[in-house]
Amino acid sequence: MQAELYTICAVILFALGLIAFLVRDGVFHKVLALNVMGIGIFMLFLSTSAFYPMAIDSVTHALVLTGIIVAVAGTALALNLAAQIKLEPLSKEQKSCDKSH
Amino acid sequence: MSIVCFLIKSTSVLKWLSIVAAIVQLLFAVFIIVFMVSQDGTTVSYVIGGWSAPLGISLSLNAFSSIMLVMLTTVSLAITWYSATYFKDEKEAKQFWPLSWLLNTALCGIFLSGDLFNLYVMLELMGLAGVSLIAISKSQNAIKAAYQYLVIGLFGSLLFLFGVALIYRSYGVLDMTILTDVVEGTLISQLALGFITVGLLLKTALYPLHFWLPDAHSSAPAPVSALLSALVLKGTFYILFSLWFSILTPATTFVGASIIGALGAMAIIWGSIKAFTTDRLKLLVAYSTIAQIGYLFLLFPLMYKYPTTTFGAAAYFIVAHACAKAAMFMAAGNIQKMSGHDEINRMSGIVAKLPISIFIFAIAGVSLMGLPPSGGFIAKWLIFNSALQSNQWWWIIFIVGGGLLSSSYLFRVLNLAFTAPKLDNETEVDPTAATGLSSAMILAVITIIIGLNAMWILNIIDLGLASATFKGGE
Amino acid sequence: MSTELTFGLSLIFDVVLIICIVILALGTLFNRSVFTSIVLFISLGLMITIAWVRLGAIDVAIAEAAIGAGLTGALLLGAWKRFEKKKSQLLSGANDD
Amino acid sequence: MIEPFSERKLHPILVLSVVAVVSLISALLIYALLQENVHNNEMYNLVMEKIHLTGVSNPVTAVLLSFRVYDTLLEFAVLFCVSIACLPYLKLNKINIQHIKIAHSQLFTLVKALVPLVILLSGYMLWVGSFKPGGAFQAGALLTGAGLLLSLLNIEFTKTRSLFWRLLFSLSLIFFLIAICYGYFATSTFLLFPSELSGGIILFIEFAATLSIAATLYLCYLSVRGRKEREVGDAS
Repeated sequence: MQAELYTICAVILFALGLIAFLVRDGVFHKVLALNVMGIGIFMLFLSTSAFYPMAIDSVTHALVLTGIIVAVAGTALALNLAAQIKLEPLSKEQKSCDKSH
Repeated sequence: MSIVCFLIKSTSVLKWLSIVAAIVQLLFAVFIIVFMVSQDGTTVSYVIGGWSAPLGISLSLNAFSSIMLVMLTTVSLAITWYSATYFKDEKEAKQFWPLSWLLNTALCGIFLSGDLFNLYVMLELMGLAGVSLIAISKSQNAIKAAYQYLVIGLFGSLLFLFGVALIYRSYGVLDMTILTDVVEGTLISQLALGFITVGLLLKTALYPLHFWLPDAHSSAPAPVSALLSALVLKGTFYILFSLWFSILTPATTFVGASIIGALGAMAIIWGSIKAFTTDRLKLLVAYSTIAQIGYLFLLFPLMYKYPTTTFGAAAYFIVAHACAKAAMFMAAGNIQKMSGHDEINRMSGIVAKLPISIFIFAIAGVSLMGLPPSGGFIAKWLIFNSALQSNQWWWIIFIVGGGLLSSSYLFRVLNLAFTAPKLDNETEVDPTAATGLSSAMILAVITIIIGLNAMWILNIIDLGLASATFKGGE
Repeated sequence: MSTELTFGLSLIFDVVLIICIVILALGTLFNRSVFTSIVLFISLGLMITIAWVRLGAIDVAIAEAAIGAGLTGALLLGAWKRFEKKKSQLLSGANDD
Repeated sequence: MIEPFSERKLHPILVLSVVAVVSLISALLIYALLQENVHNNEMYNLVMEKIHLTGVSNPVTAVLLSFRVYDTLLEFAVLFCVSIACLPYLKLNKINIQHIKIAHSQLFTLVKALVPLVILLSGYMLWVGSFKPGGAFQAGALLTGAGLLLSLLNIEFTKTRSLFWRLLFSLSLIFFLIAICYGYFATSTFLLFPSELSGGIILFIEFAATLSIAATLYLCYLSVRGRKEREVGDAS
């Protein structure tokens, strides 16, 4: 029962990340959406091994650990590149618009 | 075997070391293909660390992947040679060498890998190395393109990983050889294949998902564009192709394959038109990549119905396109470096100043158009053949139409290059910026050679086919 | 009786945890303010850590707490701060980057 | 082109259709997932059968550094790649430690107490990884945490471009290669370590991996955050 619950949660998280990735545009929300998608995938892996609570499969744990490190590496590179992009003065109105929210 | 060879190089920085290493790698790949032929093309697997398949990771090598390896090493040797003269800036060069070797490692790993999760890690490595390579020039355009490529790439590989997670959940194995035997055509496998396919199509830039490619490929330095366009896209295509037609075959459907084929056809038309209307040389080459990728996906429905010929066509097309496209990007890079711009309209009469670049561009163009003496001709002929044999004649329209369109946009450039320059927009050429084109020349010649000696590759493919049984088809 | 009770209690705990996670994810992703999103993401990471413990993956839980919530959060906050600074410079007309 | 710093105004119908399609697919997924059987956990038995050969008793570490060591090796390659990519963006600022001590004396004492503790904890994590939950990744992340604490005080390790740091980034790969070469000569199999020594070798690799992970992630943080304001008051 527990494993099924987490499976559903995993799919929901993945779907939320997917929607957010497609709909939202800013760097931070894109990166966050990717991270939430990643969490969904990891949860799917781990809930798989939770189907046998007495004999937990540690291969998935290793896979998820690898996945987490790779995800952090990707996030770091994305933020790094985004930080190098200069803001264009043209979009000033937009920026002030954003700030007022 | 070759892993030992390509691991060591990831930290090597000096360019001469790189060139020597590339030659060694090529020798290894040739050795592998000779070994492959001696084995009559059966799939060979190598168990890493002595832990056999479901627990450990194994490498697997078949006829297709050995051809890919030889192609990879040949093209990367040429690109290595070229970039040794391309990068004048010390800082850029320092970054370029380790990153390009990491990219090379990832590609070798993709062609050799026999494990799904391992493929994911390779994909990420390839993506991140590619992104960093685009960004090494540090111009705003390059960084923006790199950012976009990174986000798309991460998204694509996450979709791939989701598919892998679904497969692991149902079958409990990640090793592809074992998976081939246990996989069934259930809803889960189909959904998993769907996620994997969308993710990889995004990375291979098939028509509606191609939007990131022109920016990424045209704003990178020329050797990097050559690497990305000639090799990286082939890496993801290789994964997709082998998943569809030898591993997850029970989950595939003809409808799905036809949709992909139709998208491929759209890509041919759209990419060619875009290439015709663009005014930058490197953008033109990038759009032509989109069109050529379309051909590869056109093969999916054909492969489904009639695998024997189509398989050879796919391998042949990949090799021909990789050589031609790498040569083309190198030539375009040389033109850009020496004349300081790559605007097509200002290129009139450039043939008098840069005869070799234009000559290479022309030969590579001949191969892309599919004119007789080149590898591209044989590849298109093979596609043509399998379209006829599988009774799907309608794809032929796109093959012929695409060939015509590509000749129109390539002749546009050549036409301008050969006409006499007008006085007001004559291009100044800076001879000090010349880059070593000998390797591009060699690649261009290779495209002709493989056109004349087509049997060589086809024989290896046939060996592979004789031992492998395809589950697709009727 | 008591095993049933613990089973029921742990089930309720799981359900509550999952609802929390989903709500936090919603808040993280569909929020106008970047800062709020990042903070919510960090707390999402902590919730996920508990979930990993529930799923029997202690190793992953430790890594998630340190990397997923801590480091990613620090990276995001650092980048956000820099972005805000740039934005305010741009708005005030200073151009010294 | 994806614009990183502005939101597109999407048409609500488009947004709704995206939501509808994704929720349809996920509903299908949930249905399929709940209906279908999960695999027959064969992997667990295999791990348990072979674990005594690896020299460690924590199954996760055994999988990471013995059974699927190839993945781990490539993962370090990924980190190495990121560190190469981030290096040129690094801009460092030199801060007078004495000055900070006066300005933030409470924070300074706190950090002074915490940092050695965190470093100690990460060492413990590394060591404990071979038989209890823990290991190189967790230890590396903790060590990075120590670095972040220090950077709160503007104490940063300068001269990041020097050879020492480059060596640190590639340390995990180098140690890996040494271990591979040794293992190859000892067992004549690629990436297999002789079983009586493999516990030691795994610890050896993990030690290097911890340092590399910590260095890479710390570098990422510094380069993402960029240069700080000169005024110390801005530090918090």
